[in-house]
Parts: sequence; structure tokens; C-alpha cells
Amino acid sequence: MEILLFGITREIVGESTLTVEPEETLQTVGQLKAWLGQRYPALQKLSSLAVAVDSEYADDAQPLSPGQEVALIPPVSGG
Amino acid sequence: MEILLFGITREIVGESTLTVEPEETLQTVGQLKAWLGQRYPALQKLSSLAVAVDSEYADDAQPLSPGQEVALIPPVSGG
Amino acid sequence: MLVKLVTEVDLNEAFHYLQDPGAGGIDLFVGTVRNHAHGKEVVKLVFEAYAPMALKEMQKLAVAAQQQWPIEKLVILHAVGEKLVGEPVVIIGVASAHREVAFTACRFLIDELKKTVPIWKKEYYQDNSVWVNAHP
Amino acid sequence: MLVKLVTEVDLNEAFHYLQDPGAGGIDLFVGTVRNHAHGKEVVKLVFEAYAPMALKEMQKLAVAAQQQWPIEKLVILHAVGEKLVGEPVVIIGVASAHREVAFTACRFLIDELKKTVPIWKKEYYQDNSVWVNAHP
Repeated sequence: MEILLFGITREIVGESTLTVEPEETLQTVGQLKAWLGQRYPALQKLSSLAVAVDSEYADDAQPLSPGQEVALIPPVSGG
Repeated sequence: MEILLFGITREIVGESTLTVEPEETLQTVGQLKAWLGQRYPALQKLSSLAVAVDSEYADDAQPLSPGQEVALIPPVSGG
Repeated sequence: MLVKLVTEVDLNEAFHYLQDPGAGGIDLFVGTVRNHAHGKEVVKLVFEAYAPMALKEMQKLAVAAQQQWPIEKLVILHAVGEKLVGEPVVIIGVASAHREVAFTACRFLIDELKKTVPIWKKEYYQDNSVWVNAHP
Repeated sequence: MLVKLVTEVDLNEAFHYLQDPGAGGIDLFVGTVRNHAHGKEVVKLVFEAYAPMALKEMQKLAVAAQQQWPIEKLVILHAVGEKLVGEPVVIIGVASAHREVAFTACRFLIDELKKTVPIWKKEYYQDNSVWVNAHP
């Protein structure tokens, strides 16, 4: 699974895309967030961290499946 | 005394300036309005009629004197 | 402040005047000629102003806004003469550090302009014409 | 509706799109780069967007506004890339028969855009830079 990264999450991870190997068996958005938080503790210090699946905000219960476009959404600051 | 006329007051009087002869002895804005209302009854049918003296709104008690710029201000509708 | 009566109001002139290093938000209100009013089709409008007094009254409104809110820059442009459907007739612009002030002051200025500034609008319909607001 | 991410937001493009025979009032909000933030001097901003989602979210806001108010035309333009002090970064525009709707909907759109649209702003000061809102 590829995770698109923007803004401060891109800087924390150091890349604009993060590859999650299938053997991590992350089945929900919530599991993905927990996994990311462990690997990148700096993500836990953000004011908020949302996940988008196929460019829609997703809640923690949403299942992940191959072929989806997944992105991390740190606190937005447009306008 | 010359009275500047705009909008519907210009159309009611039929001219853009109305000359009031000195012998009319109009001493206040209120007297001017009463005199105008008698001469041009259509002015009395307006939603409102204000008078400006030297390009400031004037109340009925304000004295009139030679050399002032006097104007009739029918209901405004800018914007 | 930039306060003018003009034959053509110019949005770019307003915006360039309002751009300011201290401004984070600029609100611009543009009044345009609508194709209907009071249930009738409008063909055109004609605006007439008592120019020196209209400028004075617009300047008073600008000062009142600047006293009430922290405004960086402020524009009031009003057209005189004939205006066709869709054309702009008035532009109010306020630049402020924060957008709340820009919106609030802009709204104040257009609302007050319509109440006090000696400018008159004649609406032309297919069959007749009327000085707006003149009669009850 | 006209909803776009662009490298340069264009006020004339917004205004020409908004001009409409049924509109009496157009409100345009222009967000510009301010020279100070959080007590520090700002040198420039850089905007980054998750483009497909940002467009979707902006379109959702446009639809929400159109469902709430009688809007003739609506524009949301947001810049990406580097922007200097004084430059415009976002333009929201609403054309409506009456000005109340234009002001209210314009305010709603900029307020909501700042909450939900995935666009990120990095502020560059003399000595460092910060992703705005990232940390508590």
C-alpha cells in the first residue's frame, strides 16, 4: 500500500510517498494510524492527523483494501 | 437664492436649478421646504425630501443666508 | 482611502490600491445592474450624483469605518451615468489584517452608502422609467 | 461554479465569471500574504495541496452554499506554490440577486475552506519556517 504524504507529514517521513508492505496486515484506517504513530512518533505530536481514502476523509473504522488511494492529512491551513 | 435639483426633484421642477427671489424672504430650511411644497405639490408626495446647505444635510431650523449652496435631496438610491 | 465618483468603476484599480503588506484579507463588494426589479424587466440604469456632497458623505463613511475597525486600506468607487445589465456600478473594498474586519466593514459601508450618499438611480423598463425609492 | 487550483489566482477571471444578469451583488474575498504572523515577520508562504481531494472538498463547499442560499454564480480559486507578501492566494466570489446572500455565502465559503480543504501553508520567517497549524 502506498500512502501519499503532504506538508509536515512529508517532512517527518522524509518522502512524499510511504510504502507499507502487505505483511504489515493493516486492515483499517485506525490500524494504519497506530502503525504510523509507532514508526514516526513525530506524527503523534501534530494537532491532528486525518486519513483520506480515495480522496475522502475516512474514520478509524474504515477498512483498507488494495487499489485505494490513501493519504495522510495533517492539520490544513489553506486560505 | 439658487437651489440645486437632482433626480426626481429636477424632473418635478423641470430644471436643474431653481431661482428663489429675495423678496420671498425664506429664512430657514423649514420655510424653504414649505414654500417649495406649495409651489410644487408633487414634492410633497415623495417618500422624503431633505435639504443640503453647503453640501451637508440641514435640519428645518437651519438659517439660510446668501452665498450658501443649497440643494434638494430626494430619497437617495445609490449602490 | 480611495473615494471617487467615476464613469466606469475599475475592479483592478480597487484591488491594486487595497493590496497591502499588513493585509491578510480583502473584501470587495461589487454592485451590478440586475435584469429585474420590482417584478419588472430592467433595461438599464442611470445614476446621477450631487458630486461634492456625495464625495463628502462617502468620505464620512470611510472615516466612520476606520474609527470602528482596524482597517489597512479602504476603497469606495461609485459610477455615474448610464449602466447596462451586468455592469458594475459600485465597488467597496476593505483590506485588513483579519478577514472578519474586512467583511464587517465592507458590509457596513455598502449598507450606509445606500442610506445617506446623495446618488440617485433611475430604472428604465421596457415601457417606462422610475426614480428608485422616490415614492412610498 | 468555477473551482480551481492555480499557480496565480486571477481577480479578473473571477469577476468576469461572476457577472450575471440576475446578480445585483457580488462579494469577492481575496486572501493575501501578510507580512507578519504569530508576532514574527513573514518573508513568503508556500502552499501545497492534495489536488484531487482539495478540488473535491472545494466543490462540496460550493454545493453546500448553493443548497443553502439563492446563488447565481460562485467562484473558488486557490493558489499553490510560493507567494510573496501582498500577493493574493485565495479568491472566493459569490454573485446573488441580493447582497446579503453574497456576503453571507462568501464568508461561509472562506471559513469552511480553512477548516476542511487539504491545502497546507508553510510560513517562512527570516530565520526559520513553520507549517501553519501543524502543532498545538
